Amino acid sequence: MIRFILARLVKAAVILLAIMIFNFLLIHAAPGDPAAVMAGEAGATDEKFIADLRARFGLDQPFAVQLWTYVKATVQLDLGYSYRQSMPVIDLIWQRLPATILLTMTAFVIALVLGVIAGVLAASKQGTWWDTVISTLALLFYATPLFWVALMASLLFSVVLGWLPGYGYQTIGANYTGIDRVLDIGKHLILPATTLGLFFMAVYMRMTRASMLEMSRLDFVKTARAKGLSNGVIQRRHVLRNALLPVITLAGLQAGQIVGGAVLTETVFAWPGIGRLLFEAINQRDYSVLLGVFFVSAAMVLLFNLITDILYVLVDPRIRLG
Amino acid sequence: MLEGFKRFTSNKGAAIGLFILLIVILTAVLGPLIYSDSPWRMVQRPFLPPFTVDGLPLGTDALGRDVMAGLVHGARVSLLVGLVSTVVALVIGVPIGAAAGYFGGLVDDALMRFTEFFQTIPSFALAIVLLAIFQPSLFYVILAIAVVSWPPVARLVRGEVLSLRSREYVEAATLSGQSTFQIITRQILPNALPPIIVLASLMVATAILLESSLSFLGLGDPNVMSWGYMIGTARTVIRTAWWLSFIPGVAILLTVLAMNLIGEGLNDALNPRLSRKSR
Amino acid sequence: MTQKRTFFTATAIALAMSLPAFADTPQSGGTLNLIIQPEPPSLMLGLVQNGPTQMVAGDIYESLLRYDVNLDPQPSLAKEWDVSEDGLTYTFTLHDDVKWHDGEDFTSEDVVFSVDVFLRETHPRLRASLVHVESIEAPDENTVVFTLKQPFGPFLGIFEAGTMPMIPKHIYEGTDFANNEMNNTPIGTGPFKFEEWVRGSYIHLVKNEDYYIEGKPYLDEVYYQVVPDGASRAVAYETGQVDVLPGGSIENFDVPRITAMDNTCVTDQGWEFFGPHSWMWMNNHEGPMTDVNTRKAVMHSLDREFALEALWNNLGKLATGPVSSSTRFYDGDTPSIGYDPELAKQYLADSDYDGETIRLLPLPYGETWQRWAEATRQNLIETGFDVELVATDVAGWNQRVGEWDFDLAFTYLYQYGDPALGVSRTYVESNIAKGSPWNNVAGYVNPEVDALWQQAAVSASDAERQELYSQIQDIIVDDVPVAWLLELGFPTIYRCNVKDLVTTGIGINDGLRDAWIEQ
Amino acid sequence: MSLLEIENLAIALPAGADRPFAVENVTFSLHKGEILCIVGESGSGKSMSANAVMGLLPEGVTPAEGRIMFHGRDILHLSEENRRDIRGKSISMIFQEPLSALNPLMRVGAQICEVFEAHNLLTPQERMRRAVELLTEVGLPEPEKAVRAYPFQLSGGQRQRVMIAMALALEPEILIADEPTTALDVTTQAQILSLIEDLRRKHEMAVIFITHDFGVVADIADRVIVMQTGEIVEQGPAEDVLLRPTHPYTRSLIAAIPGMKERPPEAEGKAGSQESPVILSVNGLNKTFSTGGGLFKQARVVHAVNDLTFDLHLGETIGIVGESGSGKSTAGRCIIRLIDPDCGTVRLSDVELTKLSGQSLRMARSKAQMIFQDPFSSLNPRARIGRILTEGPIAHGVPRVQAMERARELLSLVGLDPSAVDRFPHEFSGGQRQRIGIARALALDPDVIIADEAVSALDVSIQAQVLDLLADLKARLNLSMLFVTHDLRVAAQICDRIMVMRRGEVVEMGPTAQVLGQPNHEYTRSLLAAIPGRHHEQAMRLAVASE
Repeated sequence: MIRFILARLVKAAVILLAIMIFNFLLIHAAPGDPAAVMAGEAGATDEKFIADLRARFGLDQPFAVQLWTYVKATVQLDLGYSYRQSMPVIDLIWQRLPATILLTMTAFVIALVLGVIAGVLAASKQGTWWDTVISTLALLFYATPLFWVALMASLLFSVVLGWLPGYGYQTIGANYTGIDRVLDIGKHLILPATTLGLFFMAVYMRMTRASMLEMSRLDFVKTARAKGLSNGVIQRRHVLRNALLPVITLAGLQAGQIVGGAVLTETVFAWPGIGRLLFEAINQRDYSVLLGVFFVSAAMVLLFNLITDILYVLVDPRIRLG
Repeated sequence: MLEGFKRFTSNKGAAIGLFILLIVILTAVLGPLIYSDSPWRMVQRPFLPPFTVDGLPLGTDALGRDVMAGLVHGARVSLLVGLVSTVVALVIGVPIGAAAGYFGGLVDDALMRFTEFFQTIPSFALAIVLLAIFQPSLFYVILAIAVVSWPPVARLVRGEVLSLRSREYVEAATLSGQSTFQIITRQILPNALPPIIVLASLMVATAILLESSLSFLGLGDPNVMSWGYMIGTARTVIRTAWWLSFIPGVAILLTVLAMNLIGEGLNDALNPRLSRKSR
Repeated sequence: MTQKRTFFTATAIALAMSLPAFADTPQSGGTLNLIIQPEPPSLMLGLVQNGPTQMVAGDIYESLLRYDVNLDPQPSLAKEWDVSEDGLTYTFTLHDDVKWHDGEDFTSEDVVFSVDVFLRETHPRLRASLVHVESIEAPDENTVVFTLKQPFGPFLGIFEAGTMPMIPKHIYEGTDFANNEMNNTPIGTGPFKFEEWVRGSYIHLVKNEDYYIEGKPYLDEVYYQVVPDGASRAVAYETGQVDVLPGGSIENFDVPRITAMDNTCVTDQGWEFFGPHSWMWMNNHEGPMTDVNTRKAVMHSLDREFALEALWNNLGKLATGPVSSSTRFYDGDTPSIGYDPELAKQYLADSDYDGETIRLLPLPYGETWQRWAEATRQNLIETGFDVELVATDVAGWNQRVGEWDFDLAFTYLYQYGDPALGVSRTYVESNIAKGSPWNNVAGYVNPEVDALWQQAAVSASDAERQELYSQIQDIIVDDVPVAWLLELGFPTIYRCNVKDLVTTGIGINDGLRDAWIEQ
Repeated sequence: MSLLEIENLAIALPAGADRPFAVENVTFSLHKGEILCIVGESGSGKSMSANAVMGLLPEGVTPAEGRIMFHGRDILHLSEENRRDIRGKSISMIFQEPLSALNPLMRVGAQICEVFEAHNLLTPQERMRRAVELLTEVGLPEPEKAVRAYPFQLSGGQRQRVMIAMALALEPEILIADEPTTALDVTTQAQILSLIEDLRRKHEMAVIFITHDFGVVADIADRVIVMQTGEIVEQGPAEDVLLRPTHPYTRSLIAAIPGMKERPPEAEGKAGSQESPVILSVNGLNKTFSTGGGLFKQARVVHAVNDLTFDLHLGETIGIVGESGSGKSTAGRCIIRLIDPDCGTVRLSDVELTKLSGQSLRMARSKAQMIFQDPFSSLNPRARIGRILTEGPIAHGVPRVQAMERARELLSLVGLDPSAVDRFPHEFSGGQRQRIGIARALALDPDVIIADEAVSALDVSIQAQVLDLLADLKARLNLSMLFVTHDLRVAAQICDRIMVMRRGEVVEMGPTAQVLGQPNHEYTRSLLAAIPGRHHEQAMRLAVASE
């Protein structure tokens, strides 16, 4: 098992390295000179200023040198320095990362828990109006644009009804501490996390339902019935546990999408996470931030995948012992 | 095949989906003939609510442009982007998946690492970066969507090919002296088609969503009226003119829903795994 | 001619203001929440001078002077100043009990260091003005003397915090300015001190208890809230989480709704110094816009009244030419450049435009600009042009404009109160150079006008300068090297119980020294 | 006294099925302690009545008529609660595929304990102790360890033992065994059969044993029910049904059992074809598979084919016989390079196949063709029969028209209508498809045909027909054939020589009569001993012969 995890780690590391090189190549292929942007924002007109900036950021070095420097530094977790923001990139990301992790994790948990519960419910009441309602809702959520539902939710719950704050991470200027702060953040979290989770909830629900129904048809469920086990025990112990295996796989793969979806959610709800940082960085062509955010989000996805693999191992003895 | 079509149309959801899609297609094809004026034309006062002025059933937007005209022209863009990017994704994904599945070994390893690598990068962020690099135009929007959506195709095709490759009729074809290319294209791929068709129909839905998300963020082609663009521009006025975001959102929702329903219907019709169970 | 103006007390300043708020006695205390948009890259005003940086750093750093809404100089760190008759010697007397936020004394040495050493290296816009300076000297602790090589008309207009912030010598001398760690915890002399900056969230400033003007500032704490989304910023104001929406922080479409709220005041003052002036670059280097008739066709195609009304809420004015009406030496009596579709079509017919696609670059600064470009495209299409919008982000825009890779491109620039500072730079031939989007990008060449600019800048007489600038405006408007659009009106929206928020021609960017909250 | 009475049972199929009732008019009784075999071919509805007894009918399938009386109550009309009480406690069941019948995520012990738990019996500790006892009783080695094992860690036979232990847990009165040995190798099957036999005696259980294999019936049945398309055609004591079948269907089934008919004497005589020239010569063929190898893991190496050497003569048929995992199929595929052997040579006529590659291999391989096991996967479902039969010749340069003409001839040759060229595979039955598969193999006029379990997936009556066809073609076309099978009786019927393989090695090779009559090797003897119904074979053969 340790071997298995080690193997996965090595694989993840290789992919990470590839992603580093790929990102670097990709982003440096982009038009737009960061020095020109910075000079522009400073209102500068002269060539010397731009040349100084270029020299200061190493943009005058040969391409290969820049790449090598980047990879070497990234491996040491030095993601460079953002001259646009006068801060090391890793610090910028550290500042934003907790908000994103909070948001995505909450969304993920909401999606997974509610999705699986709804899926189980729909499967166990297959053909009833329960099933119809849940399946229809899932179909709708699955087809709804994330940003649109976020907009509509903030319009309804924040603007019209005034129940929940529609933007930000905490009440501006309130300076809560302790439990108040937790509650305050929680209140701000509800809308973005729910809207972000909605789509994935639909995915997990459909997956769980389908998987449950498929498992119900398998022979071991017949065996369980032949034993005289009650339906509840069969569903829980035999069907659900087996049905969750594909859901876990999918959940791991979807993690990457959740990070992507966070870009939209964070933009609509003004959530100060790395999704928003990414979009800002692209607009400003802040190369080092771009590279850093990409690296970190890819690393997050890999981490998610690793966790999924480990979970899978824990649940499925065939991999643990085989 | 015919049986499959019957199964498909007898599926209530699929029938609804097909109905909605037909409306959208009709709108996309015929609509611009009726609304032949540019959807960018400023025709009336800005922010007219729906149903208040004759000839402008859905009102006007922030610049006094006809929302209905925008909706009609947007249908064309959404469908175009959805279909073309899916086709491009298939063109990338099918050969890669087929080669990986058929040849196995090192080829498989290399191609799958490559695929995995594309799957690991958060796809939406990748699409954003690609557009930032290439500058948004319809061509690059389609390309960016295709580039982020081919990996599932490759994986699916690989899986199918992998299982079909060891089918006995493929072995028979090998023995009968057919070339590798012939075997892949004539024996294997036609049989992998049903799941690919299903995936493709779902991909169209996803591509429409992706396009609208990108346009919403302002990364769409600025010369083309699309639903995502309409929501993106209306977002800032959602407080005063909520219907400007609401209406195109419903259009996207319905179209994507239709595609998903069709995909599910196709899945039930083309992959009748359940019907061969009773014995 | 000797100019001598001396002011001593804050009340005197208040009296000179045209704002109605001073009837009440200022009350101390309270917290003010403002929107900052976008989040500034840094607060070190000596290194970064973009809008957001200046807005926050304007509370932390100060310069020698401030300027009222008529752009007349007011005392700041200098309590009085004197200009010699020949216009070559400028003598400033500093307040004598000013301290840096870390407790060190502020002296004339700091002024010399800031201008001659620090800013000369880091501040390109100031550097352009410093070429006229022969020497900067500090004869004693409270006196600074600037000696010019030749008279420079707009010289007294550069002593503003964004142009010439005072930098603490004891911190920066001999260091690598750009990488000094203290850049993250800026030290100035201003009314507020830097306390905390939670990136992506807010910047927190606190009252400078040792400020040199007794009783000021009035506010205890100031928060600049970072809210990246326009609609969310509006909501933040509506829900009471912020009290002030500085110009440009919400989309223009939201302005009418927000300003209609209770206890909400709005002013478009506080931008006089900057005089934000918008126009479309037309590429005079190559392509269809090299023909003056094509340019005139474009100019008369533009329905700027519609843009002003639908996009800018009637805040601001139609531009009549290169100089903003709030900038000194403005002359409105120039040839008409108004909306006239028929005339536009006529000019187009006379031009050598033959249907090629015009590439129009919107300014990637948000919704309003994007919509404006869309409306403009439609205007031009209706005249008979074929126009394509080129989508860019900020970086792409900078690059394309700097490389002259466009036919038409939106932009707006500040005028800094004087044509010599903020106008001539985009029209003189010597300022044509690839690589920067902020110089004479259009490629306008007119030696006659170049000579006039030269003459006007070094004239010591305002009357003579006015005459020269009027002449310039006349010629340039007739040449239409660019398509002038609007003098932008950026509304500052605030709760009416926030008083004395905007007291100078620089507005909130000049700091919240005088602001107070009526309890 | 009968324990279970099934009266006039009819079970309805969902609308759209090929017939309205899965079974109809089913009436039989089960006596205490007896083994009742229900025998029939696929689709005969033989499992349905048993499933109805357990209340485990597939979705949409419902009892329409009749009753099932057990202890004076009609099971069909019991509440779910009461039925659950019967399941596992009074009546228990084991299934065909023991791997899928066990929950892959639960330990074996826990799955056995569940039976007690389901009926609220014993404490958890006692349950576990009983589980160990039960595993001991069904003969699982190291039962203490086995309770902690997961199903995937056990072999097929062991899993079926676990299933049986589970079924025995509450000493049921009736055990229903639904094709419990079909998925197992012949030696394992024999063990499981004798285990069921033993347990039945020991626990005085009644057993309903569902099977398609008359050999198995002969071995264990007390009474037999024969079913055909949903109806009982014959029932009675085993001996009566087997030796004195009254219904023609029963008779045809018994006659179809391979080995029931004597080999025609002229076939025996042709075993002398050893003198004819060698057409295929295999020398030192080796193939090893390694699985699961990785950066941190030792690869597992399996010798699938170990040093295989033999000659096949013109007109000869060699049977390659072995249990699953013996390497017999791999050997066949290595010979025609569907799998690349590690080393060794294969000489076909005068061509050394092992040295070729690419185009030349493709050309040379037309001389060796294959007939496959699964009639459902051996024909491309999206190709018409015409295309299937002509693709090969066309690839070898035969003009399309000519190839199509040949295809029609071949279809007639294998006993199908030539018009079949325009139809798709799914329009044919399993046996017909297998004939098409044979026609395809013949289309390229091969020197050698390799038949890989060519009749294993077919029902016994179809199997007999296809075997007859093969024998006939062999005689008419003087085919040389390698016949890969797990079934010694099938091999006996068609092969001139037999090669017995175990774990990649040939343990014995010789003329059919010799290998089956006087086997030299211990393993061959154990295989022969395990053939079900062997002891009754002679009697049945005589009965058939006397018809």
